[in-house]
Amino acid sequence: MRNLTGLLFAGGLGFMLLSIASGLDFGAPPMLVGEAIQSVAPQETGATNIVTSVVLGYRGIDTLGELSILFAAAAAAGLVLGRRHTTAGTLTEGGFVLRYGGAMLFPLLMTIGFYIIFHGHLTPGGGFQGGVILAAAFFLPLLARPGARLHHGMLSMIEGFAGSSFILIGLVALAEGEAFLQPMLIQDTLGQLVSAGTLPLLYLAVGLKVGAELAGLLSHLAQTESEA
Amino acid sequence: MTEIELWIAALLSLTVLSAAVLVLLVKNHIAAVAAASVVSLGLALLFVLMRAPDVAMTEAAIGAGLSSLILALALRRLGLWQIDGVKSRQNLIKAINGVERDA
Amino acid sequence: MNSMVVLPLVLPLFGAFLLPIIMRASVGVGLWVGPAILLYGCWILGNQWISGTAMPFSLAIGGFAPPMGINLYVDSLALLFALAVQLLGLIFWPFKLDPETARRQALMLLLVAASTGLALSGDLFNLYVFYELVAVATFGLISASSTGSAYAATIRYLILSGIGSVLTLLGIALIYSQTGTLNLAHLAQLAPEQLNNKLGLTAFLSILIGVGVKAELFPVNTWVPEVYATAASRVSAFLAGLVSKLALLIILRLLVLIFHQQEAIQVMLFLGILGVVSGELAAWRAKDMRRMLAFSSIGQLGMIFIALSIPDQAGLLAVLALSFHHLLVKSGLFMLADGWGGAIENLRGAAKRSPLAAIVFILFSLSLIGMPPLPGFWAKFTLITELAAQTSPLYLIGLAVFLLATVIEAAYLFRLAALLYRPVSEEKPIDTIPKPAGVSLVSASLFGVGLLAAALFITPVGELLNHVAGQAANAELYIDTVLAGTGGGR
Amino acid sequence: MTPTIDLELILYITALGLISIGLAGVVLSQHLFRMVLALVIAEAGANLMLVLAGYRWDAVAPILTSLGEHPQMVDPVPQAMVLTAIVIGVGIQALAVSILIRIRQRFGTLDRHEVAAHMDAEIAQIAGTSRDMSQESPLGERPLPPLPGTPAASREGRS
Amino acid sequence: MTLTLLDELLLFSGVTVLVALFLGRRLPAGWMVTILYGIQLLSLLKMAPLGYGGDPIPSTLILEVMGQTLSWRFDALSWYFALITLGSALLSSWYACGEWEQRFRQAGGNVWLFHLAMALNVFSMLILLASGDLLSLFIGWELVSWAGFLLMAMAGGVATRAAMRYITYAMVGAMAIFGGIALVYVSAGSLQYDAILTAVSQMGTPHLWMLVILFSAGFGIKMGLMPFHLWQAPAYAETPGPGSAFLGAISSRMGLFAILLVLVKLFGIVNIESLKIPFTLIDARDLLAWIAVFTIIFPTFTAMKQNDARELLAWHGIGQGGYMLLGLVVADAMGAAGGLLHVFNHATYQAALFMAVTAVIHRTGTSDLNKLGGLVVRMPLSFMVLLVGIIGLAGLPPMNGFVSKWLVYRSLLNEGMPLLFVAAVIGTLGTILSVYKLIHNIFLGQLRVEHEHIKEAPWSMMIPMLILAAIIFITGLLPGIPLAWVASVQEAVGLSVPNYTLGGVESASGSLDMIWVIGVLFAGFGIGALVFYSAGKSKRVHQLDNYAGGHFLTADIRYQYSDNFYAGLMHLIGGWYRGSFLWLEKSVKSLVEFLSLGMQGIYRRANAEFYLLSTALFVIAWVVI
Repeated sequence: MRNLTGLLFAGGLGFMLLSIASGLDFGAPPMLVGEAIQSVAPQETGATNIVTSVVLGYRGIDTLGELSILFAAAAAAGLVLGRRHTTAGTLTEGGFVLRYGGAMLFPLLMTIGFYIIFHGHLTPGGGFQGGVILAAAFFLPLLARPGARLHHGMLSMIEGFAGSSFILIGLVALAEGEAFLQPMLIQDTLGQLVSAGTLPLLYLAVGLKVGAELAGLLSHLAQTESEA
Repeated sequence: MTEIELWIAALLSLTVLSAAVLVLLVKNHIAAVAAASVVSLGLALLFVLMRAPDVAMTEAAIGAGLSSLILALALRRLGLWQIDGVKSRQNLIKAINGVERDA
Repeated sequence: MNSMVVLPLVLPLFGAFLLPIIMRASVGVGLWVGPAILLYGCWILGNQWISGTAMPFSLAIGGFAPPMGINLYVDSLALLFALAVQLLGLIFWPFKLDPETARRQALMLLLVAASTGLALSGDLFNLYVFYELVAVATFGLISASSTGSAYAATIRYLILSGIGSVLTLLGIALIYSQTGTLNLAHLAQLAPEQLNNKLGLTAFLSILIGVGVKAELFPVNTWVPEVYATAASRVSAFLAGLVSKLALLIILRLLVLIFHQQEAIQVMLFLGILGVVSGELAAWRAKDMRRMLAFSSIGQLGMIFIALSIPDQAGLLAVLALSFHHLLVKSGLFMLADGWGGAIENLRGAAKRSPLAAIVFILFSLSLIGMPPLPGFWAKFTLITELAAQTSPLYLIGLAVFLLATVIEAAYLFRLAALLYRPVSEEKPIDTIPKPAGVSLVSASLFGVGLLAAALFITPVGELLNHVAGQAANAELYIDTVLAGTGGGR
Repeated sequence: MTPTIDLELILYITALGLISIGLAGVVLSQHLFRMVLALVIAEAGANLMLVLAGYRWDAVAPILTSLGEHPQMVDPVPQAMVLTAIVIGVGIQALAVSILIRIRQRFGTLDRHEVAAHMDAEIAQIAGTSRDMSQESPLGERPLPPLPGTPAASREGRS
Repeated sequence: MTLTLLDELLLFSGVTVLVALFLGRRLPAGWMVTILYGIQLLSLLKMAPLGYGGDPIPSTLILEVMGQTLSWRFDALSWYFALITLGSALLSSWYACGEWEQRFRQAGGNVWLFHLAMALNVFSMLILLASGDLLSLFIGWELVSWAGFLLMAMAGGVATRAAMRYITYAMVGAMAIFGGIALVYVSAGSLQYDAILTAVSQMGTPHLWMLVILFSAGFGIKMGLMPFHLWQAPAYAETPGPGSAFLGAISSRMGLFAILLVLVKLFGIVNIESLKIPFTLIDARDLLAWIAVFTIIFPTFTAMKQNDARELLAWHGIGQGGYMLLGLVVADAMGAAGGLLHVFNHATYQAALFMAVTAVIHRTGTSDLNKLGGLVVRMPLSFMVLLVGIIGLAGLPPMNGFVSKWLVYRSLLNEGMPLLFVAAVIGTLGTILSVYKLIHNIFLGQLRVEHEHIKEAPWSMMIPMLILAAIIFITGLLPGIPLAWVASVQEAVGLSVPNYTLGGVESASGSLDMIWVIGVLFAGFGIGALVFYSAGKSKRVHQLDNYAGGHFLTADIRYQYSDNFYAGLMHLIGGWYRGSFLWLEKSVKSLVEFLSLGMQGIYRRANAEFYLLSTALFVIAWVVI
């Protein structure tokens, strides 16, 4: 009975939405803004990856808001789960492969992460994706050695300074008389690593922050003593 | 999208949708989390087809990877980490007590 | 100086990011960071308010002209709300010292920043982002009271809010695929041709339900009583007083600028009526003061939704009057609930313990039910004259429901007020009667003074609100300001 | 291209189907963890919907590969928004599970009815009000009291 | 800017409130406040030309708020009601400020709050009476409601509960008026009386119907009209003594004032008469008249059942309101005059009766009619006042109640409404029966042992009572004095004016000259006295100096049974009517309770999301498909 209700509900909702959405023109979006951005983005931001120029330039404040959400979620999770850094009893010590593999993977992951972050304005990828990899790099030792503590002070330093430097870069533009978060220092060398002015810096901040945030979250989830 | 891509997309859609239904229907929570990560993975592939490599990367890294990791860690903490469903002996106790309705 | 307006939005974020580090270095310094930032925000916005609200202006973030980039739209309505956010953030500042102070204060700063963003932003998706930030920050603040029921209430809120954000995203996706833009002004230009159809309506309704979660719209407000009953009073006050109004502001902007369909308005009226009925009736039986206030807040928000469904400047004036009145009163009442939150029966004779609190409570109650010289009366008066002026019979039902709800409201509020003055039984020592904490009482009295001041200067206040409403109701002005001209915002 | 016209709808079906399944799951689940999972699915569906909004036929990814020429690109704006939405989603999800952990610790259950009953009871207890009997779940759904001899066993069964 | 007389009056009234607020805890506060009422009364008397057809006096205070103009003014109507208000306030306050106040304080009462509440009541009533437009009327109305609430609730306990009931009813009324005002505002575009007058003439029937229903329900609740009468008696009865005298005298007449102003003056009886109820022969005016008559009958017979003196009086207060409304809606010259005159008369005797009963309570400590008796020998003056009062209440000559009731009856007969006449007479019958119960159970019969040594009420309480008794008699003798004011009121609200003389009314269908009536009456009395004193020898003996059944009487046995008075009659006619209205009230309340429970259930059910989301789905579906 329950499943039937669910089926009816889901089916009804889906069908209704579908009947509306089928009126849309699939594959030929109006793209008013998208078209406009595509034509000027490389010149205005110096990034070949237009998604990056949207994320950090045209919609920079969205990204700032998103970083704040992540920060808020991490802080709230910290608040909920408390600060007790007891070693995890639920996770068992990793085996040989995990331990040594983890140790070996750590520099590799760090390199990949930073590479993805720094090439975010040129190729797919960027701060979020790189940040996740950084988080994985930070978290891996924890998985391998439950006894090892993640350095929380370090982590919160990184997240604090990364987040605030994102804002600071924006504020510098404001102080220069430009608008908040206006891209600066754009070189006329499209396609090069240094072409996009402040964008890679912003992405670095994003990546570090995301990495630190997620690593903190994961360690919170993994570390706190289970009371159940 | 070429026609072949469309067919691939259709196949992926089917996978994603059935995985989504599975998430809700399977009894075992680990299986549910796994199914959820299949949904994410399928979506990531769909995003590639839809010419959204950035999104695909993010979905794969965050949706399929990180999110599943979080859920899995949470499962441990929640005491729902039971690979073979509910153990028969505990099942009996639950039936007697009528208390535990989690699994 | 216009470009400075971005600071009240950004500096709290900045402060929030750095606060844990500063706190780690020096608690003494850290405690002053938040209030200093909020004070600075008040100063900037206050200056902006004084230096001229005659013309709204638009501020492009990143220097990208509006349809492409994101802009802040600063008119007197937005400024007023932004100012209220900073002020209330200051009043409800979580100063309590414990190991979690840094996190709590950081969350509060984030909440303030996000609320400011909701007030100012002129882009649909950006609004969504800030909306989510508000949500996450409030989840943290609610669960900070760390009782089991607070967690359970939070998860209920979180899940409803998640449903809401999915629906909002769906609506945004629908709008974007139809029009290809998300800038409100640009949408307003395109709306008459492209969104005046079923698709637009569906998009609006999804967003309405999504945003309605925080605005305590009827079907999606089941989180309200539990959350307000378990969260700290300051958090409840901020949520009920301000955040709900900001969610309302989004709906207001959408209605004024984009969606003019009759059906959209009718649905809102319908849901508003249901909200009034359910909220006020449920409050009648509430057994503790917090839940009573929570239900009553649902009812009040329902009244505002009814007002919102009157699509002209006068309706907008009623919305603003009711909103700001409710902001003052409900914040103050929740501050009183700080000590009086328990069972209503325990409040017997509480007036003897704390006469000032009882008087403030009665003042708020009188204003809430619309006792004439108080501002609540004028707010209600603007609403009912507008309702009576509408032709559709649904509005008359709304009017009747509104009036009956007021009666019920008076009944339960004054049942409580009478209980406060009931003589205490002999054997019960007077110290055991609950009493609002000193700081809460001071803030509640502050709101009371504000209310009285508004009552005294009702004419200038009314004119001000009318001016604000006029500016907010002017869709052309919005479009012109954002799209033509003053884009750079220097 | 007749088959493609039907097929293009599949993507919409996927997106809206995910949303519907997710919402139905949230609404119908008895278990809080399952509700969170359902929410994740619904959000994924909404993301797909957003990406679909910017897709165009025969276009390339929005990355310039060579200077000068402008090939047709898909819309970059929804992609940027989806990036944001995904990260927001994971943040909320992490917060949700950490709250679930606490609920499980406090109430020993994640069944939504039982949690609601526990919550009601605790609020009433803190407020000092008596609890309405009519608010409790109907008799059939209420858990039976544990047998006298087996508290330890039931504790064991939980973890 | 010079202050007009009205400004002066309101200023004095405001000063009274301030004095009561800030100096009310000092000792002679009661006297100060009383003197201030006196000053207010003098200031009102300076406006006396209003009572004889003078031009309205505006206040210089005009407020522009939110696009509305608020103004205040006094005309004959306001003046007449203000006179009654201030008069009863002065006498009640005077009554209160001597020994009564001390006793009240000793019993744990809050004298400061009492004086403050009285002053607030008077002030808000004056504001209401002075209203110059509908909005200021509503503001005054709300002020009066809440000030009344304060006075009623201050005794605590049962009083608070009664006051809560009152305020709930009052809120219903206020909201009905509020809604009516909104509708008027929409059709007239303004709330000024002139604009409304023009708008009313163009209103459609449904619109007018709605307004009449809303306004008469709203004002009627304050008056205690039939279905809404349950709140009044307990609320007034539980108010501290002089307060109930004041409230009983004037408070619910504010409803009549508003009806006069809005229904009679603005809408016009003619317009109301034009509202036919379909499929019946009656119209809205008849409806109101019948409501008035039922308001006379049922509460009066309820009063008969009461065993508490104050409850009994309070129930009568409701019934008497019915006479006033009846006279007004008959609306010919004599009927309206009777209705209006009855306001004055009722205020005088109701205040006197409440004061006399309070004096008895002051001395004996109880108002239970089953525990009193024979007090005439101990408190003869109070007895006299009560006697005068009940004669007035019953509408018998030579007191003033007779005049107003005679006018109402006469107009009913003149207008050809015999059924209403009969019904009104039944009401009077009930009145006579029940006031006899009052005086019998308190003053006549056997004196109780515990009351053997009580004294007459103190002079501070006696003087106001005697003044009132004198007024009752004098205006009974010379009804032309108040009739002059009444006539100018009638003129002010646009009704025709009867041809009045100092001693009564002259009309073609039958004149009344009270001087002549009373002359005959007293001549009769004189003859009787002559016979009594000349014919028989009489000796004054103690009550118990007697015997019954061969036994001498002793004080510890009750020989006179006043318990459960009229039990047989009540058995005959039954008390169903009261019960049925209580049932109505209870069912409304439990309906609200039930709905409330349901709504809470919606919010607290664990899977409420399901129902609610389905609702949302249906809403979307409804709109889209």
